[in-house]
Amino acid sequence: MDALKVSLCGIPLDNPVIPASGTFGYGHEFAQWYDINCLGTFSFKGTTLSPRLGNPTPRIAECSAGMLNAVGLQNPGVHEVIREELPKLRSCFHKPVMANVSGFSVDEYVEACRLLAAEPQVGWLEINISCPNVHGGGMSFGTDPASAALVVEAVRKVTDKPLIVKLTPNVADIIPIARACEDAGADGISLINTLVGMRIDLKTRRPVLARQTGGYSGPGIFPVALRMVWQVAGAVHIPVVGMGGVSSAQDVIEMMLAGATAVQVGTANLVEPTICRDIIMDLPRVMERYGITSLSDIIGGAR
Amino acid sequence: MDALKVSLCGIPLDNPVIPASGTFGYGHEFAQWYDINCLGTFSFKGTTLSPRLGNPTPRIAECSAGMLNAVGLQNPGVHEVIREELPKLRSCFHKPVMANVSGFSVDEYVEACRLLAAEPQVGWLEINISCPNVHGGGMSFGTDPASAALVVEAVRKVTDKPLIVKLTPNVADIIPIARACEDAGADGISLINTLVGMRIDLKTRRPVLARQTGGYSGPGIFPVALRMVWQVAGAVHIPVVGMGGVSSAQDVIEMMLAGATAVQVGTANLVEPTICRDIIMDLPRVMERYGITSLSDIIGGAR
Amino acid sequence: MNDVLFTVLDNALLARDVYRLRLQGDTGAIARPGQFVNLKVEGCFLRRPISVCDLEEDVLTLIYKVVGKGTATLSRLVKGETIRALTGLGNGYDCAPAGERPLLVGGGVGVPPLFLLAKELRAADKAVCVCLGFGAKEDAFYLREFRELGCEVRLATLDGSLGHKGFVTEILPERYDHFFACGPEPMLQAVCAVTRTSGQLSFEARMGCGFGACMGCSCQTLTGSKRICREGPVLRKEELLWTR
Amino acid sequence: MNDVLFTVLDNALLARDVYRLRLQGDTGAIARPGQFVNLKVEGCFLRRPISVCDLEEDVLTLIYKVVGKGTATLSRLVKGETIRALTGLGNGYDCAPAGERPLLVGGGVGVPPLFLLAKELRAADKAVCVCLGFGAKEDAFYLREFRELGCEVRLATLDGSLGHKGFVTEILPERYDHFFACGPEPMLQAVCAVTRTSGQLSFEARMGCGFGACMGCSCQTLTGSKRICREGPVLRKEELLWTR
Ligand SMILES: Cc1cc2nc3c(=O)[nH]c(=O)nc-3n(C[C@H](O)[C@H](O)[C@H](O)COP(=O)(O)OP(=O)(O)OC[C@H]3O[C@@H](n4cnc5c(N)ncnc54)[C@H](O)[C@@H]3O)c2cc1C
Ligand SMILES: Cc1cc2nc3c(=O)[nH]c(=O)nc-3n(C[C@H](O)[C@H](O)[C@H](O)COP(=O)(O)OP(=O)(O)OC[C@H]3O[C@@H](n4cnc5c(N)ncnc54)[C@H](O)[C@@H]3O)c2cc1C
Ligand SMILES: Cc1cc2nc3c(=O)[nH]c(=O)nc-3n(C[C@H](O)[C@H](O)[C@H](O)COP(=O)(O)O)c2cc1C
Ligand SMILES: Cc1cc2nc3c(=O)[nH]c(=O)nc-3n(C[C@H](O)[C@H](O)[C@H](O)COP(=O)(O)O)c2cc1C
Ligand code: FES
Ligand code: FES
Repeated sequence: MDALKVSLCGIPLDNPVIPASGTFGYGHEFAQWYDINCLGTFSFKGTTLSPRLGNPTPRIAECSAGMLNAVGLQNPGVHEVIREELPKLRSCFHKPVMANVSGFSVDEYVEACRLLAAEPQVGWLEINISCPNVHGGGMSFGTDPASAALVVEAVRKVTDKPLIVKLTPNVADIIPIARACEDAGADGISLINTLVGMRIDLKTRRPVLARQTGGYSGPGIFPVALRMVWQVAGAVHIPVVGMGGVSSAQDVIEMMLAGATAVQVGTANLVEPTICRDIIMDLPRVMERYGITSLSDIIGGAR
Repeated sequence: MDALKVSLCGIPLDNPVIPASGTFGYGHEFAQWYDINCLGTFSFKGTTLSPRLGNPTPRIAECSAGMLNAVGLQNPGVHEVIREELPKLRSCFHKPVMANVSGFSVDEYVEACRLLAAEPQVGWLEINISCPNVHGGGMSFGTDPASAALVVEAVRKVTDKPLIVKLTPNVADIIPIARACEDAGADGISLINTLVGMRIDLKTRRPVLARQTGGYSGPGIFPVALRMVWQVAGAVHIPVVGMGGVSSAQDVIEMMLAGATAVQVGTANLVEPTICRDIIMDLPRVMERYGITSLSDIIGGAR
Repeated sequence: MNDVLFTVLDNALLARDVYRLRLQGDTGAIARPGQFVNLKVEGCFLRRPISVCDLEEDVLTLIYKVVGKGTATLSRLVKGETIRALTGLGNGYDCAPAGERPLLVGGGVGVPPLFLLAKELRAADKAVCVCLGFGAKEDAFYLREFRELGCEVRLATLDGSLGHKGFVTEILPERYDHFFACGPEPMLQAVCAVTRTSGQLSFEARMGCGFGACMGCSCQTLTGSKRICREGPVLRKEELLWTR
Repeated sequence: MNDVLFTVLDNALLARDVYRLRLQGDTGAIARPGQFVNLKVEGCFLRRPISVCDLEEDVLTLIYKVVGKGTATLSRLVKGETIRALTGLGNGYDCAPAGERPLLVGGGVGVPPLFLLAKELRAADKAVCVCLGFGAKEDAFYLREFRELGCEVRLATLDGSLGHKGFVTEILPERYDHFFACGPEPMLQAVCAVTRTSGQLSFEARMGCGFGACMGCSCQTLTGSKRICREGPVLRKEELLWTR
């Protein structure tokens, strides 16, 4: 299966398929569905320094080609994650994991990253500067090159592990933000996080979500995600991890042709719990159909 | 059918359903499918001062919940529109029409608007400061409050007809742009234009569109559109015309609950040429189901 | 938890807008009454959670009300068609604290999960009292089925067209050891308020996944944050914030 | 132009990946060979344009090759199922300039529209020469059908497994009055280059609507911008930029 292998920031992956943060918990939920060691890696639930209860419910709204979520970064906090979740994870996953970190100040990012980077199983840090659900949260960092750089520089000082910065698509021009992250020392860029969206319930005539707006994910955002992956891959020299609506082996290949070194699958896990395994199993057949002998060869191949 | 009536910038509409610019030609293409006098009005193909051949083909790419276009504002120019298209239109449409105008400089907008505003059948001017397909085109005006205001102020001077400004969703924060337009004298805001998207052909390993990226429209953008309509309707005091992925009577109602005074239907016309008529015919049934007696009562009702 | 392809045995109108769907397939992952399945409905992006109403070897019975697009599509399924479902989701009711005289309180389409529960309690020879509330006579279903299990069945309808006119909380028996409830949230709240014993209540939430992955269905309780799809849908009365 | 609900009569494999679909329904809007229909395929957002291959009263024949998702779905249609189509789209071929000895040149799935054209020309008693090019023997179809119309049929395959080995442009007859071509663009370009007479060529384009509304399919010609779906798909050789 060498045909599927890629390398992400110097760490080899058996395949480029990575469940996306917030849709795969801390892994063990999915170990009940299949052996998650088949994955390239996975990005665990967005973790913050302190525990967070998240937003009021309803937090979920359906869309015709995806969903909205306003989970609001509910997580047990980095200490609990290290104490409870990582040991559980070790028992079902034997590869380096991607630690997804959110924060509401530079210091919070730094402290959470420092703690997680010290964990042996953490292979990459993925810092989410893009979560649109939390007031005064990631939004401000991710929509402005200077603030983005601030976080990256600060986190860079506390770890030598690969640092992947996850960007929000809710910006007019993604390129300066990606470049600022690269210049500030990021080892990779991942994108996209969710688009801000909304639904209204015709019966109650009220927004479906308690928080009114939420993050739109799923197949409906794929064309926007692909475009941004293409733009960023063409603008930086570090690897890009592509995501947004990916739900088939074909989508994975399209993302890689656009320039992604690895591809995350988010929402699709929620609807089809075995989708990542299924995609990995399907990849060789689809590659053959399109005459692809090695995935690492096609990264950015559409340019 | 008073239940469907709304008023848009002082002009009464029999119903709020308006085919969106670029998906309805200059009307007569659709007069072959049904009597287009059932429409509230329609917004004709984006017109520029000089004729434009548009972009190279392929200009169309399919997405799972919509499409990309990179038509590039192909149109015969305002003089030809006035000489050829408007007379043809008069024979099949007997209501005020919405004249959609694009430009690449403030002067161009002004001149095209001046000429079109002088046409008796033109009820509203819809100025598109948002087309993402054209280099140095609308993009720059629509992504920055000051440039947006510049266009609006200038056009405002040459016409008293209602001036609706059509915004691009490809911005980090839509509110300051909408407010700038209102302050500059706009009578209404219409949104959203297309999101920038991309597709790659796995067979050729090349972007599907000759121009690589294009405007994403259709049901996949509905949640983003609804959110922006909600935000803008809450931020300005002028009417909002909502659009983006609308393809059913339910969608029309949801847009109106979010704050839209009227609702445009774009891409759906291309796939179902009679969709606007069908929606108008379906509205009374759907209104009854949700206990709505008059559409004008529910504008912004979700707030 | 299991991902199962079911075949439709039948799908019949039971009451106003309420259908009973019987499915054949692997029910092995379903362990308790009060658990639910998450159905992949053609044309809907998210799955649709529906409670297990009855279980007999490889036949699963669901009862659902048509309230929107997904349930409308469900109602058009015909014999022989297939549908996929994630099964064995949620904690379900715990029969251990039922006592000798358990009380079951159901409202509308909250009634279905109580059926398998009643069946199990009757199999353990408990004296089961079932109090059911519906909007009107046309909405009522499964009265006979509960009676055939040997339960005492009490009825309330809002318009009085069948049984007591009013809320189901007005017809609860004097004595019972523990209660099990499922229904709309205002009903659950009322049940909590009028009952003196311990009890278990089944909740609904808008769900992203239905199996604990997305944190979409979280609910704050006195014993911490619970996922309705995983630590729920059944919560103990004692842990509800309402009881504070 | 018309919006028609068709019923599938049959849908059979004709050659490698190539199917013939016969549909029953109102064909009244179809006026000329070379026009196309735009099919609403389940699960695809945009419609799929397919040329009219044959027409008999209310029976429409289409021939299509499975090249992607939409055509794969089409290939699974079975007798009795329904499919919606916009019919009578495009200008179609103009038979008037055909002369006594028209030449028809088709490549691959460009062959289908030539069939109805040949039929009409034969009905007008023209001496029709049909030159067809395919990849290989397994890809060829409708040879017998063209012969049965009384056409002279010449064949080329790229691998030489049937007829001449090489391009269809290498087997054109010496004499003909006017040509009609349909096939992949490189073939059309070659046909333009080797033919001396006037002719008509049918083009493909990625389409948004198929009926002139979106400007998605525009093509520049010497006589101005043309919409492939409306002023095309058939263009006259004389107006092509290639001939400049
Ligand atoms: C654990 C659990 C068990 C349930 N058991 C039953 C049952 O046995 N019988 C029954 O009739 N109904 C039951 N429901 C409610 C049922 O899930 C909804 O009625 C159904 O999802 C509505 O789908 P729709 O497409 O018809 O409605 P729509 O309103 O079109 O659905 C839109 C979205 O909202 C969600 N949604 C709408 N209403 C509800 C609701 N009440 N609860 C959760 N999500 C909702 C849908 O799942 C979908 O994601 C249960 C819900 C849960 C959470
Ligand atoms: C006027 C016209 C007549 C045609 N007649 C025939 C015919 O008689 N027989 C036949 O086999 N094919 C014909 N085609 C081509 C046919 O439309 C495509 O093969 C088909 O749309 C592919 O759809 P898909 O979903 O299988 O492929 P996909 O590649 O999955 O389609 C993706 C998108 O690209 C479009 N697309 C892909 N290939 C083409 C193409 N070659 N031309 C236009 N759009 C394309 C699709 O319509 C769709 O929007 C015709 C095309 C046109 C424009
Ligand atoms: C329920 C849910 C929770 C999410 N939580 C996080 C998170 O904690 N951190 C993060 O970086 N992204 C989070 N995301 C965003 C996803 O990781 C991903 O970027 C986005 O959903 C787009 O990919 P998709 O369309 O494949 O889901 C979340 C998405 C969903 C649907
Ligand atoms: C093919 C096509 C052409 C378009 N041309 C224009 C245009 O000329 N001017 C304009 O303001 N918007 C144009 N639009 C944008 C639409 O008017 C509309 O804002 C957008 O498509 C979102 O609505 P929808 O999802 O209903 O299509 C075009 C859209 C499409 C699909
Ligand atoms: S619905 Fe996803 S965690 Fe409960
Ligand atoms: S495809 Fe829309 S104009 Fe031709």
